[in-house]
Amino acid sequence: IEEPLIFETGAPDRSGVDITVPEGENRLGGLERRSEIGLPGLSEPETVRHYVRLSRNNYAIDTGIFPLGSCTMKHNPRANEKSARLPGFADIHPLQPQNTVPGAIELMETLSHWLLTLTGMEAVALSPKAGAHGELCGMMGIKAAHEASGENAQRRIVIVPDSAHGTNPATAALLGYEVRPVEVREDGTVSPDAVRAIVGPDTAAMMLTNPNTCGLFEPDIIEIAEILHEAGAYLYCDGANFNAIAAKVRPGDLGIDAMHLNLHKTFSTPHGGGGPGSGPVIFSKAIAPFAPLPRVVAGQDGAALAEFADDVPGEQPFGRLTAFHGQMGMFVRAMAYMMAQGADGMRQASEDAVLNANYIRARLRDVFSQPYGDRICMHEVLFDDHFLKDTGVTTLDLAKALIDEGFHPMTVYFPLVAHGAMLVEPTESESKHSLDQFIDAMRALAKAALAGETERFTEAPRFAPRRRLDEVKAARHPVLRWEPPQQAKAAE
Amino acid sequence: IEEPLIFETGAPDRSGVDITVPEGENRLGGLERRSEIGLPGLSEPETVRHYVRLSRNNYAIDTGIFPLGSCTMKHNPRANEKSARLPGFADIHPLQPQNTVPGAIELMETLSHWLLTLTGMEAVALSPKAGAHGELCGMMGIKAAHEASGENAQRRIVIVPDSAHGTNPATAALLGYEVRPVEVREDGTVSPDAVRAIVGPDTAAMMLTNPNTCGLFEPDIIEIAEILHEAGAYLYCDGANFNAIAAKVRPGDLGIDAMHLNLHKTFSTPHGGGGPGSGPVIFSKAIAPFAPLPRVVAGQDGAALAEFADDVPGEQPFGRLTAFHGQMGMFVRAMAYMMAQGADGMRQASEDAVLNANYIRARLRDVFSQPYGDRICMHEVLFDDHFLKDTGVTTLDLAKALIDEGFHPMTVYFPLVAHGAMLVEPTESESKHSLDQFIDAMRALAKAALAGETERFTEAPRFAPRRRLDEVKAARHPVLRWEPPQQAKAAE
Amino acid sequence: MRLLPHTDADRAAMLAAIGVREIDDLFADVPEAARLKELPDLPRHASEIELERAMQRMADKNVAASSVPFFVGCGAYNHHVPATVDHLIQRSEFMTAYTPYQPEVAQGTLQYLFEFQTQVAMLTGMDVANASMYDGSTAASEAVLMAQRVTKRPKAVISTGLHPHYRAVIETFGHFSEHESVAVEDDEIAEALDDKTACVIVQTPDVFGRVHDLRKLADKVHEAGALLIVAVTEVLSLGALTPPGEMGADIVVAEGQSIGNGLNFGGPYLGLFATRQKYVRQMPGRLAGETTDEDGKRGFVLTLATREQHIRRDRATSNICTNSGLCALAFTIHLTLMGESGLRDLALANHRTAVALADDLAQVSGVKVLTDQFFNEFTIQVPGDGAQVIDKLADKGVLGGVPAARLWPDRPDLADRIIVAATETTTPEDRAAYVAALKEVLA
Amino acid sequence: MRLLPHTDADRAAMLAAIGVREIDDLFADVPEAARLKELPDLPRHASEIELERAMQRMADKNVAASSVPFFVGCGAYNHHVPATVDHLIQRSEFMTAYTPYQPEVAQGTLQYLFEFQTQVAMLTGMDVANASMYDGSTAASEAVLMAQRVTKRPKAVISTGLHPHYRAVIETFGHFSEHESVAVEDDEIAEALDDKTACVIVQTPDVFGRVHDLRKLADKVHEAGALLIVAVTEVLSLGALTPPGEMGADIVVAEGQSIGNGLNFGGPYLGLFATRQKYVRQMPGRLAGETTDEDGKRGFVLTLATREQHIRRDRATSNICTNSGLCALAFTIHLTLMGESGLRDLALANHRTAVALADDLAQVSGVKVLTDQFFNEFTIQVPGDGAQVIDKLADKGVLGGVPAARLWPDRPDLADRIIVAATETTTPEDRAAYVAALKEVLA
Repeated sequence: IEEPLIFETGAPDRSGVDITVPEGENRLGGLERRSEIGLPGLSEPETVRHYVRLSRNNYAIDTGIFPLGSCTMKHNPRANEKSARLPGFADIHPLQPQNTVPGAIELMETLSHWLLTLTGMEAVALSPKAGAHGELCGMMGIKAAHEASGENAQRRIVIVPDSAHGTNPATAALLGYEVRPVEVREDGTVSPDAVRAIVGPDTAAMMLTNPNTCGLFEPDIIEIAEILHEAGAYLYCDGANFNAIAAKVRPGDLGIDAMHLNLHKTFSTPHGGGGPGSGPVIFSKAIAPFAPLPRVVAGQDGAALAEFADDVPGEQPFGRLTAFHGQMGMFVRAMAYMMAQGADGMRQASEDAVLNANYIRARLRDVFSQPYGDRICMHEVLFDDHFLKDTGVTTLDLAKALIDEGFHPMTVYFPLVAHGAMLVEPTESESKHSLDQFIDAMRALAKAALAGETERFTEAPRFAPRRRLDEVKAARHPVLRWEPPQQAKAAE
Repeated sequence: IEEPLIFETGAPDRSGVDITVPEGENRLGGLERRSEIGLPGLSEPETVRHYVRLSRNNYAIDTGIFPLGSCTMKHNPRANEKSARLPGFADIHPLQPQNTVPGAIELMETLSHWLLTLTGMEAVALSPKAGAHGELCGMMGIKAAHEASGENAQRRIVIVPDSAHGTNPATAALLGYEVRPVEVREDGTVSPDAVRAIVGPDTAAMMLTNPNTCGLFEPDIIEIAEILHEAGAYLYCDGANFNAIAAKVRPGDLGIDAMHLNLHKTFSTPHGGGGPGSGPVIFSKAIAPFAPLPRVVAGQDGAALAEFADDVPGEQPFGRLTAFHGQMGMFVRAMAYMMAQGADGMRQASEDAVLNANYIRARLRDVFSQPYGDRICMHEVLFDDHFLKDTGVTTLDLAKALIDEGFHPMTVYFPLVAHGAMLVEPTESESKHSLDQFIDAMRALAKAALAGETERFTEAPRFAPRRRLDEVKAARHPVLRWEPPQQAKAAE
Repeated sequence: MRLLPHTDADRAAMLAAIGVREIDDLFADVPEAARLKELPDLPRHASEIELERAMQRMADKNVAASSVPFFVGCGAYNHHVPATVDHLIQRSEFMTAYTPYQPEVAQGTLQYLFEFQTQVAMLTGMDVANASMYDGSTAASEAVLMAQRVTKRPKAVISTGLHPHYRAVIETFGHFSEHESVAVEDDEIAEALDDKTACVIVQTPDVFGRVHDLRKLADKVHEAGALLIVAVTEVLSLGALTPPGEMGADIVVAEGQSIGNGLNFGGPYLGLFATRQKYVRQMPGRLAGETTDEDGKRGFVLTLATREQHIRRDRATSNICTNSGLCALAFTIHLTLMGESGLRDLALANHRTAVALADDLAQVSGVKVLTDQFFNEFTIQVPGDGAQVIDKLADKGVLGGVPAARLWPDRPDLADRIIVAATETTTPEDRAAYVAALKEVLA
Repeated sequence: MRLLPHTDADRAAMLAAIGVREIDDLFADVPEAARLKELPDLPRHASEIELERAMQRMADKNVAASSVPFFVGCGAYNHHVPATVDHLIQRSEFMTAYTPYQPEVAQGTLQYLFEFQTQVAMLTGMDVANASMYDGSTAASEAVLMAQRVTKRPKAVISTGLHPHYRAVIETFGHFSEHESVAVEDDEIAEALDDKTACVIVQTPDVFGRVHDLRKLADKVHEAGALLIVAVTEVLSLGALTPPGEMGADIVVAEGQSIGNGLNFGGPYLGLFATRQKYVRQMPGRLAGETTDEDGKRGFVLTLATREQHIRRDRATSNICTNSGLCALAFTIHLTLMGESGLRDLALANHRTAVALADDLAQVSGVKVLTDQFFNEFTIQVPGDGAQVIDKLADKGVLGGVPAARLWPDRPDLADRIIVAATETTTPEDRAAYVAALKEVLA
């Protein structure tokens, strides 16, 4: 049975809530809503069934592996959800007096301590609402530092390797910077010489991902950081891949000046079908004084939240990134995850994440091609479509065929530096049994492709809630909302 | 991907829990377990995925209608679940001092009050753990009354109509009674004359379901009760179908002496794939003094739980049916449901339940045959397989074909009084939209059967997690547990 | 009203389709005199906020186990349930599913029941287990009825170490089903055996906490042609103790609440029932079994239904038609999470904590620990009335155990006994609080 | 460790398959000097009991809104969320799903986003809405950036009635993206308009609770060639008030927390963003759109991705690559449950309760209610320092609102103001408690 839209089954006079409306007068200044809103109502049983049925059309971590490179999708412990729902965290207001929420501030302080200890950095801004927001925050901190030193006007360039996430250039552009790409060398990493060649007094910063989007640790990152610092520029690190190195390597030891951490990736707060995320940013000593507000600071009676510049004398906070204090719900979940894992568990998790990626590499290397040769990788392994040449099967076809085998596709066509890229990140959550199932499916598909079973790919997916969807049509004639039948007709 | 058994992927040294074991000595009297248990362990991520995947092979109310006659499957409000999980209910021990649990006793007292008001009866036993347990309880009460009057030895017969649930004769037999069937008359109900013909000084009781299992209200129940009472016997009523009449008719006004109520049906506590249920029993004045312990009684400082005969002076409680006080978790849920619905909501629910069944009847009557003619029914409607004659399609085939249409089958081959019975109970939770979908599927199937599309039925289900399963094989060579491979081999 | 989907327009359209004028036309079979003219004298429907307030108000009056130092046991235990368990059992497809009579769309339920049965069999050391029963006490009573069917003998010999509620349930069922039962001290069991004896039922650890080696007893029972039924009210003990199956039990019944299930003021709980292969067709309750479908794929079904009431009616092995499905699911999920190593760790943590508590309490002047060998529960003797001590402790915010008088009001010889339990949730601070409060109460 | 599936045997087998000796061989690319030899100085892994205790300990130190008479608002509101909502958003397939980039296996997410977009458009009275943003404040800032893209003008005129946090966010983004912004009183907006003005941003009900008729302003803004951005921090007000879309707004941004989402100490929240059809390709954020699959069946995809960073990189409309998916789900479920009639009832219940509260507080000697026309929030003037009054009320167990000094520490002229909110959760007893406590504090 196909599940209709709520607008197709709901009725305005049906409701899944019972509300008692008190008697009394209205003081709405003559602005009472007079028009129909048009909202459909469903009873409680209908509502539950609608969303349960919709949900069953989704793939999720709880139903299978997400071998998604660069988008760490790991298990989400339910103890985290339970903690986040404690009334003492879930049911407190951001503007109630601070002395009525000391436990909340303590949790933020504890989280800050853990993040700084794990990264070896100087300061942390908890408020960014997601990774991209964190990038903005980090780059704003860098720009603020240049403003403070009076060099902002001259430093207009941000160096971004061509393997970077799209958010990196978008972030730099949003801040008015010019993006200057740097090509990766043959082994998939950035060479210090290439950086040295383009860095100059006009350079504000370089944005680097490490481990990079090819799944490789940038071996020369310390030297690159030195080159930048010597030129008066800063190194921003995209922290999307911190899952490979947490409790193994500290970004602070690599010369990084600012880096965001995705709580919804590395620290296991649920992805939620696209959010909410949380992207705290850590700063080096050079940038720390410019970190935005609010911020947890040591106070006389324990920690306090500094909300205005007067609360942090001697520092130059660059402003505010969002209303209130950040994603408390994610802070609790991330903290619960970190406490559950501990230093030992997080280190083991990084090791297992890297182990899993290399195991997939080792068991697929005889069939799948790798753009930079068969070499050790970090927590994700990159394949390209070289081995599919002349089969008539594309990377996208292979991804869709994987759906028919019961798996979510890997990340495809990213990073752009590899042709027909397939980036696979299993994470430490996957058992050997699960990895073997995935590997077997991948091998079977590769063999089918090479054996010329083209239809199995071009026709895929056949066993999903939908066959391939027409994205071109959707973009060319965007239908972004439901319209009542007569209006829809009139609009045609 | 097929989901393996936990024994096939688990390992004894893997665990999804972390336990801190204190140092210290053991005092187990030399009875330490020395053998391997053989239990497999899964990590937390594997465990979650295993059970989520298993669950997806189930049909449930939240995924679709359960048109199951005689097994009221209605919507389960989540507010009930939330209430049942309040620590003040979920996290209290049945043997902690009563003055540390006054709110729990208050809830039981409130529930008793609502049940007695709804039914117009004299006393209630909350402790029965399910409907069948409630039947035992009710019949024990009746037997206890006969014992008290000295007539037990002579009253060995329990009259049970042939349309009754199987639990009825099983219950009577368990208590040492001889079961005497009474045939239903042509209109599907019990005639007073038939009862009069077999009732006598050897009759202990009659067990009647009302509305009966044909979905009909027994129109002569008051007269039947009088016949029984005149003969010194009692009337037990199977309360499985109370959903048709709650807040419309009071069993106490019909002459009933004992009746169980299925909290998990009428009052919406979840069915849970087969339990836990809860089957409180209500008693008439004649049986009330024999109601079992524990029981909520009025005390000096509010209500109290009477646990021993000394706590209820002047009464003759017949004993104890279970450890502790009954299904508190279900009491809370049922109470939450009743408070949410209120007297008005429960009455409307009964009306809507009856309306829905009759709507299905009205929209299927031109195609489906009815054993007792087309007449109004209560909350469920009974069809038979007369209309399938010579099609080669059986009631079972039709049920399995319904699975392929996305619906759970109706109850089939019950009651036994109708040939190839199909008993359909939609409940009040179903919207008209949902009923229409079900009706359309039923009509389409009937037409296909009459059009000779036999394969669509005999091959069904084709779109379920499994095709038809071999139940004969399962019963003939029962495999009731997993065995390690070598043992399994040795056993062959 | 939020639970009812129909609008008035829907109702009118449906009445028209049926061909009646008003809803009461559909209630025509109900005798006029019996139709309620007015609503029952109960409140009208409430909003969810009102409902939550009413529930919260009642709940707040109760002292939750996790909110105080807590030592109450005797058949129900305060254990930690991982968040994963409660999340998973609330999956719509588990919680709102029906009994798996249509196996093709109930493989989720059937597979976990099959796994559950296997785990229970392993844990008890028996061959087979059923898909669960209402609770430990009713399982015990069903075990006695089963032994009577197997042996065709009428008498049950009950150990006085059996939880008195369990005994009461067996006696109630025995009385009404016209069987016999006799309760005797453990050392008199052998004498009580005769050719009318269907079974002996004993508990270990018993209601006082004592652990028992049952091997010799089993031999005697078997010599007498009877069955040995072993009841376990703290299922977690099977992670640390020799299982009844290795000591000669013919039927093992247990309360499974300790694994995966909360205290819930006594219910819902989870009856475990395991026996020897040869008795399987006499076993009550539901059973999931393995089979294959038309395509030859492995699948699971409810099986041996010919024992059951809906087929066999008055010749059924029991009238039961429910199991504790969702509680069994919680049990099997928690046990799967733990696995062999986690279960053993958890059992040992319980035992060690109880040993430490016993040693603590033994230091309190006037208190005597009566149980030498136990799992996570033991009996102490206090100067004076145990029930009063417990009440005074409760006033001080310590729930110190079950006074024997709560279970045996007719046994003055036990009036100074308290049965005390500790679990993995008991902290050193909890133990210290108990000692301090007990000293004050006894001072 | 419970979150990690590998046994040591697994690890050994996998290392062997890879062909390395030990795990650190896989970290060979990390400069030797940067490899941590020891574990970070943080605690080791904890059991779930330990974790829960630590969390509970911190949580218990905070005063939960539902535990006291509660009147705090200013952009986040204490509403009741039906149990159904939280249950459904925790469905594994919603909560643990990825961004729906693979639409064939993400129809659940995509369909609810499409429904959500439609609901938001209806509610705001606009043509189209996106699939949500981080929160109201970042949505406001994105709206300003969008207006600057649309008009190719640099200046934003900000009403002083806009929540000061929102204004701060806009100013921060404006500063770093090298745009201009100016804050003016409402009656000076017309004067501030010039040919550099990209947009005017106003809030209704504004941060003090006042409701505004924006029709005349809209005309002036449009005459000046600028866009009118309307911010709504209490989305529930749209159930009772004329929507911005009917008053000439070009972009409506709102904080959606009030529907379906808890207070959460400020996050995660839900940014709503709606605009006119003609601006759709300049709109930031994700969009779900309808299309068909190869079999012609209706389905949904993320669309207009060419605006987005992962395609367009430095020419993207925004760097955003997250929405508030799960919060949007909670919103759309709650709004679906309510429907037209439930939403209107809930809005009215809020308003009537706030009116009653205003009348109650006006009776307190020395207190002046400054807001005549409001939805569920208004401003009072107290004798003396508002922040001190709030602190003293808190000591008495009443959280009485937001002192203006909390938002404008640099505005001594507002020091005696308190912004007070009421919702459907406010009982008559709560109102009475506020009045009583306030009298004592001011006495």
